[in-house]
Amino acid sequence: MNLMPWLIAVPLGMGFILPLMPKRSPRISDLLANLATLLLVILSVSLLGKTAVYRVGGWEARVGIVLVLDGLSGFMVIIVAAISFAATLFSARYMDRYTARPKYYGLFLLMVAGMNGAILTGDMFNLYVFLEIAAVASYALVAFGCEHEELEASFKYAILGSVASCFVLLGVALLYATFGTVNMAHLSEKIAVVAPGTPAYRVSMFTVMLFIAGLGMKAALVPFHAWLPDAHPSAPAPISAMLSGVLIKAIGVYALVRVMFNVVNVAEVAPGMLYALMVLGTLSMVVGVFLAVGQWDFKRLLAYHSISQIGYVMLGIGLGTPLGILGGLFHLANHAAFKSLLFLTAGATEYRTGTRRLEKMGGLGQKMPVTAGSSLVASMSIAGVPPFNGFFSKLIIILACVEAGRYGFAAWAVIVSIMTLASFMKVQKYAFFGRLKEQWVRVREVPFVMQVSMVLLAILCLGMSALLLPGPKKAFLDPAANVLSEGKDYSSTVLTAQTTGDQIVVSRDMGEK
Amino acid sequence: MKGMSIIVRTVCHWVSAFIFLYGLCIVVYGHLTPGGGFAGGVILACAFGLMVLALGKESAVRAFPVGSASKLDSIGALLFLIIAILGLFAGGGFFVNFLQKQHPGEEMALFNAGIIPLCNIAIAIKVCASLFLAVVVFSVLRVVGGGSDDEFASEEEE
Amino acid sequence: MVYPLCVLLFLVGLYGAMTQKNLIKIIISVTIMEYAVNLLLILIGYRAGGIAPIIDRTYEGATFTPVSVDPFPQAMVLTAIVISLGVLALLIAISLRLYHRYGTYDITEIRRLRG
Amino acid sequence: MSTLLVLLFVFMIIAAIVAIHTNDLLSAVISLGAVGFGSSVAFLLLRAPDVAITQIVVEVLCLVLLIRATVWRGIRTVSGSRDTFGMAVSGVLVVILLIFTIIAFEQFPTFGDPVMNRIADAPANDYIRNGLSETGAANLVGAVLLDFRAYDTLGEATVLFTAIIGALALLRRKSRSGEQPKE
Repeated sequence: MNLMPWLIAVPLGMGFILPLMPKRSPRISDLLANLATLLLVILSVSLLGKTAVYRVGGWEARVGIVLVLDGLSGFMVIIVAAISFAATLFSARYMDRYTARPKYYGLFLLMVAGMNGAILTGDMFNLYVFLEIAAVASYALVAFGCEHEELEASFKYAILGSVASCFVLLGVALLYATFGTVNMAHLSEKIAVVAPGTPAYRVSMFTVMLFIAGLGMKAALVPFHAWLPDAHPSAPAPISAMLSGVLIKAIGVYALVRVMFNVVNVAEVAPGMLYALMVLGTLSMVVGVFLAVGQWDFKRLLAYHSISQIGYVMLGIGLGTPLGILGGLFHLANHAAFKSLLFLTAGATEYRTGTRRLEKMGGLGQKMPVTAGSSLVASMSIAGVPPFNGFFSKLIIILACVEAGRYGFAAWAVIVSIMTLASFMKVQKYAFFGRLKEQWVRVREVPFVMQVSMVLLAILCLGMSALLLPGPKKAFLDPAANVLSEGKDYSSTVLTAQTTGDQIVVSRDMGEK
Repeated sequence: MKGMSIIVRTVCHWVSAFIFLYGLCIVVYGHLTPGGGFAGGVILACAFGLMVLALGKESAVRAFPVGSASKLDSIGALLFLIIAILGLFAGGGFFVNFLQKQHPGEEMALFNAGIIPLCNIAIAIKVCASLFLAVVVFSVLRVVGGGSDDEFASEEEE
Repeated sequence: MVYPLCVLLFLVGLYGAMTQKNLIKIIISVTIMEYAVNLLLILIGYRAGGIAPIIDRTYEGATFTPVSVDPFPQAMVLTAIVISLGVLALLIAISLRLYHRYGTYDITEIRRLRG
Repeated sequence: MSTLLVLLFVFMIIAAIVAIHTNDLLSAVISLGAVGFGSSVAFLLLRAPDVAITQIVVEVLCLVLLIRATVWRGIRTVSGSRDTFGMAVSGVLVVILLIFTIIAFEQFPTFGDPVMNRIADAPANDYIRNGLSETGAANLVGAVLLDFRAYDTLGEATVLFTAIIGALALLRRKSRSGEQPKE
C-alpha cells in the first residue's frame, strides 16, 4: 500500500480525535500527540528517496488532484516531521502552564496536517486550501495564552495572513482563467509554451507578482515581515519553534519556490523575477539582523533572526544556479533545526525563570547545563562557526554568489553572518555565562522530556554537517536541489507517470541525474 | 439570556422546524439539486441559531447541548475522513468513490452517486455542529472590557 | 467592463484593510476582499446564455455540454466561501478576546507590541 | 444581462465604500450584508445556484455573528481620528495596483467565454461531459466537490473545524492553569 495519503490522514485524524479527549487527564493527549508525530517521522523517513505520484480518488492528474512526492517534498516532509516530534515532546511538560491541552494538540496536529498537505499537493487550489488550514491553526495557536500581547500579535498576523491568502486565491483564479487548469504540472506545461509579450504571458507575470506578495507575506520577506516579530515570540515556546522552524518555510518559502520554479519556471521564462527574489532575500537578511542586534527580549531577538536567515535561503535559491539552490535548501533544513532548538531553549529558560529579558538572566549555565549546552550548539550553528551545520550552508551560499559573479550579494552575506555571530555572543554572555544572579540561585534544570527534545535537536544540529558527505548528499540534498534546478522536468514527471495496480505511480528517479 | 416575546417565540418555534426540514432536504438531495452538505449544514445551524436568538440560550441548549455539539463536530469531520480512508481499502485509493464504482445506482435517483450523499451527510453534521457552537459561544459571552479571566464567561459545559 | 469592477471591489476592501483603525471594520474589509475574489471566479466560469451546471431531464447528453456554465470555479468558490466563514469566526473570537482585555476595538489603543 | 450585472456591481462597490467609511458599526455591518446579498444575486444571475444558496446562508450567519459580537454589546460607533498620511499612502498603493491589474486584464478573455470554449484539454470539459456518467451525481458542482476534488472538500471541512476549535480555545474561561512549575 502506498503510504503517501497517511502523511495527511494521520495528523488530520488525530487532530479530529484529540479535542474529544478528556481535559482532566492531559497525559492521554500528550501520549496520542507524541504517537502521531512519531508515526509521521517513521512514515516520512520510509518514503525518503522515492519519487511517486498519487492520484486522490483515482482520477488522472489533469482531472483530479494528485499528491506528488519528489526529492523536494520528501525533504520538506522529513523536516516538518522531525521538528514537530521535538516540539510535541517539549510540549508535554511545557504546556502544564496552560489549560485546554486537548485543543492545543488538536490545533497543533491540524497545523502539521496543513503543512504536509501543502507540501505534497500537486494542485494550485489544493495548495491554497491546505495553506489556509496551517495558517488558521497557527493564528489560533499564537493567541493560545489569551494574554494582551498574544491576542494583539495574533490579530495582526491573522489579518495579514487573510490578505495574503486573498492574493494567492486571486492568483489561482487568474491562472485558471488564462490556462483552464489548476494542476501544477499541467499549468507548467502550458506556461512553458507561452511566448513573451502575449496576453497570457502578461497575466502569468502578474500572477507571479501576486504569489510573491502573498506567499512572501507568509514567509515574512522584508517588506511583508511586520507580523513575524510579534507573532513568533508571543506563541508558547513549542509553537514558536514550529512557526519559525517550519511553518514559514513550508507554507512560505516552499510554496513560493514550488510555484516559481516548477509551475512558472521563472528561470527560463522571466529571470528578472529571480533577481527580485534575491533582492528581497538580501533585504530581509540585512534588515532582520539590524533589528535583531538591539533586542533584549530573547524570543523577539530570535524572531528577527528568523527573518534574516530566511533571507539567506531566498538569496541562495534566487541565484538559480545548482550550487545556490543546494545551499539555500541546505540552509533551510539547518535553520529548521537550530532555530527551533533556540526557541525551545528560550522557552526552557522562561519556564524556569519566568522572564524573557536577557539583561535579567545571567549565569544560568551553572544551573541549567543541558539547556545552556544545547543553546550554545544552536547559537554556534546559526552564527556559522566552523564545525556546525550553519557554517557549511552559509559557505555554500556565499560561494554560489561568488561563482555567479554576484559579489555584492556575497559581501552582504558575509557582513550579516558576522553580525549574527555578534548578536548570539551577546545572548550567550548575558543568559548563560557570567556571574549567577542572586534571584536565580534556586533555579533547576527543566524536566527530563524537555531535555530529551532539546538534546535530540542539538544532535541533529551537529550531525547535519554530515549531509554534505557524498553518500547522504546524494540521498537527501541532491534530489531536492535537482527538482528546482531542473524545474521544467516537473510536469513531465507528473503527467507521464504510469499507473500500476495499487495506484503507486513511480516514475524515473530524479535523484539519479 | 432571556428570550423574546411570546409571539416571537411561538412563530420561531414553528419556523425553525420548517427551516430544519428544508436544511435536511438540501443535504439529502445535494447530489441532484443545488445545495449540498455545506449549504444544508449552515441552514440547520441557522435553525438552531434562530432558537438561540428567540427562545434564549437555555432552551436552545436543552435541545442541542453544547457538549454533544462539540463531540458531533469532531465526529462529523472524522466520518468524512473515514469515508476517504475506506476508499483506500475498498476501492484501492484515498477518496475513491468505491460505492459508485462497484454498485452504480440509477441515474437521477436518490440512492445514487456512491459516497457523495454520504459525504454530504457527514459534512452537514460537522458544519451544523460547529456553527451552532459558534453562535452559542459568541452570543452568550458576557464580555466586560478590561476584565480579568474570572469575569470572562464562556460556557462550554462538559 | 465587469472584470475591472470586480477588481475595484477587491481594491476597496484592500484599502479598507490598510486604513481602518477599528477591529470590526478591518474584519469587514477583509471579508469584502474575499467576496470580490469569489465573484471573480464565478465570472470566469460564466458562459454567455448558459445554464446552471445541473443535469435534468430536459438537457441530457449532447444538448447539455455546449450550454452549461463551468462547474469547476463554482466548486472552488464554495470551498473559498466556507474557508472565509471559518476565518471570520476565528477573527471575531480574537477580537472579542481583545475587547475583553483592552476594553476597546480601536487598534491605536491596542499597542503593547512595538513591531 | 451584462448591464444588470454592471449595475449590481456598482451597487456592491457603493455598499462596500459605505461599509468602510461609515462611523456607525451597525451600518457598516448592514452594508457588508448588502455586499453579500448583492453577490448572492450576482451568483444567481451567473447561473451558480449552489453558490448563491451557500452565500446567502453564510451571509446570514456572518451578520448574526458580527452583530451579536459587536453591536449587541453597545459598541456602536467608531471613535478615534483618521490617519490622513496612512490613507494617502494606501490610496496611492491601491491606485498603483489598479493600474497593474488593468494592464493584466487588458487582453483578458472576454466575459462570457469560459475556458471550455478556449482550451480543449481543460478539466472543465471532462467534468461537464463525463460528470454524470462517472460519478452519478446530476449536480455537477456536487460531483466536482465531492468526487473529482473531494480532497479539497476535506481540506475545507478541516479549515472550518480548525477555526471553530481555535475560537473555542480562545474563548475558554481560564487560559492559564495557575500551576507553577514544581520546584
